[in-house]
Amino acid sequence: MDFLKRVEIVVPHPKTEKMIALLEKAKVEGYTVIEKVRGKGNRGTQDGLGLTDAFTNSLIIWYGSASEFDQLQESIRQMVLESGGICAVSDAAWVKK
Amino acid sequence: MDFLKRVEIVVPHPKTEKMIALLEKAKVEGYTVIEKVRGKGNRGTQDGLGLTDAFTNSLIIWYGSASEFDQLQESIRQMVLESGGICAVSDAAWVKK
Amino acid sequence: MDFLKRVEIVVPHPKTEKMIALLEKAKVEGYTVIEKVRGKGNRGTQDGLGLTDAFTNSLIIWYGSASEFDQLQESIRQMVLESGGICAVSDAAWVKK
Amino acid sequence: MNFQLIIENLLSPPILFFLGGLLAVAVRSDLEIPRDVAKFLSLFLLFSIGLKGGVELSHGDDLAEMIVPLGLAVAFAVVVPFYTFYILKRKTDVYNAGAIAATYGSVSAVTFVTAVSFLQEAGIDFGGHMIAALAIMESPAIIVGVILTGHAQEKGKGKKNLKSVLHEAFTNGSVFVILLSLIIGLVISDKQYAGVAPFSENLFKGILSLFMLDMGLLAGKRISGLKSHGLFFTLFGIGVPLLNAGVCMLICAWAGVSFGNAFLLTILAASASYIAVPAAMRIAVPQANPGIYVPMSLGITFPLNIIIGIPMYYSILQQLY
Amino acid sequence: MNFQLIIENLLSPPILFFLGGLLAVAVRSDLEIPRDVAKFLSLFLLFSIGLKGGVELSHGDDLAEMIVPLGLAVAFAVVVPFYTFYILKRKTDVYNAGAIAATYGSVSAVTFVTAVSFLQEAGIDFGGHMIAALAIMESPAIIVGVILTGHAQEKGKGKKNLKSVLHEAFTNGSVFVILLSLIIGLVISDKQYAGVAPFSENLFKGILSLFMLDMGLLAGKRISGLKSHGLFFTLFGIGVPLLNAGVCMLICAWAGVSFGNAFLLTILAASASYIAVPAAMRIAVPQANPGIYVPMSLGITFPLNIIIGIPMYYSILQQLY
Amino acid sequence: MNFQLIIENLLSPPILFFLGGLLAVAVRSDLEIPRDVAKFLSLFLLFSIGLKGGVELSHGDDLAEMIVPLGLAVAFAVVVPFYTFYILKRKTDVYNAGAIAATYGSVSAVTFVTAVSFLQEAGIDFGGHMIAALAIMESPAIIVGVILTGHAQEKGKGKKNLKSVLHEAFTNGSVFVILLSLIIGLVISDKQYAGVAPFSENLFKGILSLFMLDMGLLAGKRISGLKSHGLFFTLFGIGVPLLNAGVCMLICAWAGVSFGNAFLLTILAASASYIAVPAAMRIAVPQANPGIYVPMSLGITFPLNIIIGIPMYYSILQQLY
Ligand SMILES: Nc1ncnc2c1ncn2[C@@H]1O[C@H](COP(=O)(O)O)[C@@H](O)[C@H]1O
Ligand SMILES: Nc1ncnc2c1ncn2[C@@H]1O[C@H](COP(=O)(O)O)[C@@H](O)[C@H]1O
Ligand SMILES: Nc1ncnc2c1ncn2[C@@H]1O[C@H](COP(=O)(O)O)[C@@H](O)[C@H]1O
Ligand code: NA
Ligand code: NA
Ligand code: NA
Repeated sequence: MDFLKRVEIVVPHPKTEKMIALLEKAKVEGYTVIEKVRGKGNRGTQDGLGLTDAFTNSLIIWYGSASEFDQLQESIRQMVLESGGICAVSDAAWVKK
Repeated sequence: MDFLKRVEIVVPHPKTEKMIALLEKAKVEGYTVIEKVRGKGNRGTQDGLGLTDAFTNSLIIWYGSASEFDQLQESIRQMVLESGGICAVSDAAWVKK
Repeated sequence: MDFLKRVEIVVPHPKTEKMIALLEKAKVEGYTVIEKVRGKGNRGTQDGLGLTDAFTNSLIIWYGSASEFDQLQESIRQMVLESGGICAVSDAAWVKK
Repeated sequence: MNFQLIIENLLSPPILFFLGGLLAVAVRSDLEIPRDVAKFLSLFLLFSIGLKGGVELSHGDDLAEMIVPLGLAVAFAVVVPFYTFYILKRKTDVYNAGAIAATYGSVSAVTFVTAVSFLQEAGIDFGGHMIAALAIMESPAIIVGVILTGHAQEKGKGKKNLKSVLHEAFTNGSVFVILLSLIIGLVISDKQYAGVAPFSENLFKGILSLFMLDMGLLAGKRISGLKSHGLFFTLFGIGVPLLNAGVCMLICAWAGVSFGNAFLLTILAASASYIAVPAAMRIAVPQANPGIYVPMSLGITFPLNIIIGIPMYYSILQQLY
Repeated sequence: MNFQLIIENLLSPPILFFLGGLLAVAVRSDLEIPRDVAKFLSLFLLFSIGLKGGVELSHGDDLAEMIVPLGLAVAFAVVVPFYTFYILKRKTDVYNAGAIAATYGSVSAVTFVTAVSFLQEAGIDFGGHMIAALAIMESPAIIVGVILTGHAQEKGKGKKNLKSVLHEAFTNGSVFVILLSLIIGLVISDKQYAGVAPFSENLFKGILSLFMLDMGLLAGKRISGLKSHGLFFTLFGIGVPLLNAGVCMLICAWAGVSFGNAFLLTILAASASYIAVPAAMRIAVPQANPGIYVPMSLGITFPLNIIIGIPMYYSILQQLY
Repeated sequence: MNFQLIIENLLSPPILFFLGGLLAVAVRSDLEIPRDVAKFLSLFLLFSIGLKGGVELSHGDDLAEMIVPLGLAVAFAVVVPFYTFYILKRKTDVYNAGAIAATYGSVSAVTFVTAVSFLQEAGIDFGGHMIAALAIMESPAIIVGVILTGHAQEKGKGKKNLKSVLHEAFTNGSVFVILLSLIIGLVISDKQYAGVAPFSENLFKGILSLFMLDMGLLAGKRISGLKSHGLFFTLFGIGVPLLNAGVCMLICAWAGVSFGNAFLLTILAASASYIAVPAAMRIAVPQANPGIYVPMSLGITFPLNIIIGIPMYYSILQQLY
């Protein structure tokens, strides 16, 4: 059986489209994006101040099957490595897809 | 013992109040709503462009006990089926309710 | 081995900085904040209406190791108790930190 | 065709900023106008045009003079979705046909205010009741569109659906603001209008220009979405507005509608909705593809009308009158 | 009562747009003004009224003339929460009593600017120091309210709580903007004021109208929340403002405060806070129910004051002066 | 130094509101201007200054007169990041050096518009092409900065990085809006400009004042971030602008640039970017610490220029001319 994974990605706002493109290329069924979240990590504080969105992050939620996740895991890792941010995964189950 | 479930629902923005009403009718103790999130699913891309919120989604988080969840599961499924969107569940534990 | 915990905190908007200060004092590696979310709980509905952010919440996501979490758990509990809101934890794994 | 007029129209700030928005998308600039700001600008335009229309009305549009244009407005709002639906059904499924028909039966307030701005530049009068025509034409097509697709929907839910569409159609925010402002403009005294006019009237052109920059950004982002859906929809987005405009001009000239009113009715007939109808269709007819009907109205018909349509309809009407 | 005046007030754009907002809620329109836009409009009103007040002050309000009104302002801000608290405590718990008392001891800037707009229409002068009165009256009630409930709170935390409330009371955004603008209006030259006036002064009525539309939407959404909490709170929301207004008018007439200033003081005494106090109370007295004190001030007292109160206080004062 | 002029500048609404914003942070007020509103105000300023510049240009700046100032603009934009980079590299790593160099090579539009406002107050003319200079100077430093740090980056990615930086540099939103408005101002007729001017020109001072309140809030929040990074960066943030200004004034006087143009060029040379460059650097040189280069430009150099710099450069130029 194929379990469901909840993948949560945080990337700098200007890298949002790139990360989405990665998911779309892999033909995932769907994803959800929360824009302009604040945060702190190794690259400092993103406080959303100022007149640019460059200092905010985007949070991307992707529910995918364990096998889809296995396939995508490495390229997500690579992109987060390049662009900054984090990615974590947890177990979940569909109530309704 | 009654385990805690983290239920995550994504519905089209214009259906937010309806979904909340469902939760309220079931007398859940609480919920959290993140409005105007973007996303992609079977019904296309909701990119939040334009002058209307119709092309955005709402993300609803509800922490409820396993038994509450069992009771509500089916009606949530039905409403998501009607309105579009997704619902997934994962295990969690209260630090502080 | 040290497992990863996904800690999700919801506090009233005016208490956001205080909660973040708690995390920073504990020298956590990072956190993410989603501001101006709506919700309902024991202290009533936070509907985000009006001209003040006082009636909105902030959602804070913190990924930390199980041991970090054990250390912080109690002080987060205390602060949520004081300020209102909730905190729940679930299991997760890093894809990329 | 009157090229002089096209050039002059092209050189007006709102149109130039619209083109600038298209250009920004073309060169992949990161220029972005926050959604809430765009909503404010749009709210301002409805508020301003509504108030102004109400004041004009209170200065006495002849009731007799109003009947024909308002009747025509209703007629177009109802007939256009019907005839287009039957054309569309030959090329696409019933859901898309209904949604596109509703889109073209309804109107675009921004196209209208651009035309008003053009008329004022030309120094030509029009009746305040034309703003009522704008408000009247926004919703009927939504209902017709949903009814037309409704035949294909399940029995039980069709009715509930229709009821909620009817409600949405008559209470949607932009119709509400424009009607409210119209009525308020009608009842307030001239002295009181003079108090709000430095805001609502004097800033009109400037705010329209800024808003058109946003429209250009939107249209530019949308237009590319149409490519994958074939030539038919593009041709429809050009041909139907021109046809509606043509028919409207002939009827107006024949029925003796005044020049200014005929011009504005024509632009209403030619325009397609890109706010209210898409919003209603996403919920009422989720099976229809917004990737088709939104780009058609926003990426094809809107630029067509404001860039070429406005001066063209104007010069054709000059021939007819 | 002077019905003529009530009708005239009702027919001013700000009031009509407020009613329009109520109507939008009543017909369940999806009309919505983005929160950030509403904050901007409100910021503008504070900025505008503050600057204007400062300029007026700089043109020489008599210091002697200022003492009585400002003293009265402080008195009302302190006394009202006390007396209302003891009324309220008979019907509700100490937390709600404290929060409601604070709400009614404080003031509503929007009610005030609506009254200013009404005065200007009537061509009546008032002192720039009335804007200072507005700023002064915003916060004391918060402190009184918290102290009154504080007796019932735990020892240790009460003090910390009070300190942070004191800080919040004197640094809250709207008080800060109004005082800042007042001081800036006071120190700049007339020529420099002339530079900003096309923004701050000429747009005032228009922006107030748009903002009142939003207030109507808010009040409409809030008013229904009160139903479940019984008649007492509704009667309180009507009776206390009228009582405060009545007492204020008598004192003003007796103390020889000028007509314009008396009118504005009355509206301040009668108004209740719906921004600063609720925000402070949610944090300082979380046990109180915002579902009661917010609808009372926004859904009952605010409409009462701007629709009926303004023309009524005005005509009563005309009798007294 | 001309203290009179400094005082007068200090007493202008935009500067006073800037100081008010600093004060709000100092007293820990919760005053906040929504980000989307601040973006709108900033968009307005670019739109307004661009249009105005275009209209001025169309009224005939002498082409010959434009060459020297525009040449100087390019020279400063390219030379400043180079020389500062070599100073900076002695005290910090290559990444921070590159990012700070880019910051100081680029310009601040708000500093510029504040200077324009000051010039207009003083009744002194300047060429519309100075707005082009502003646009021209925004981006080159970004590219130079990235190239300078690029030597230390991996081979393969350096090129890709540079390409995307180049693209970003020439299509970034604020440059785009200002150039677009400039061109539109250039091509529209005076009559059409008169249509938008009640918005773009009459509201300028008022909106600038409100925007400066936000700048004060931002600068106040940023300035504290610098403490932990030592004296060097603070001194750099004071010294380099003054040095650039001094050199620029001498060259301008020597090259016969007109007084008004020389003044604006000087302020451009002295100013540092706090929007475009930080945004570009966060992505292109993520190793650099925004906690250093943002507070330097926003917390040190920006206040320095608008409070002291503007009247100081003005009075120095008066000596030179
Ligand atoms: N441990 C963490 N938990 C939650 N969010 C994090 C964590 N670490 C980093 N983030 C988020 O990821 C963003 C980028 O991280 P970084 O690239 O490490 O600066 C931060 O601004 C946070 O929003
Ligand atoms: N696999 C998924 N993971 C995360 N979010 C999803 C997923 N599928 C759909 N969604 C969200 O649910 C919304 C509605 O989905 P749909 O009704 O399938 O178009 C989308 O716009 C996304 O925001
Ligand atoms: N069971 C729950 N599930 C999700 N969010 C909740 C839950 N209970 C409370 N919340 C959130 O926490 C906020 C504060 O809760 P409270 O302090 O209990 O009013 C609420 O406004 C909700 O946003
Ligand atoms: Na039409
Ligand atoms: Na009061
Ligand atoms: Na510079």
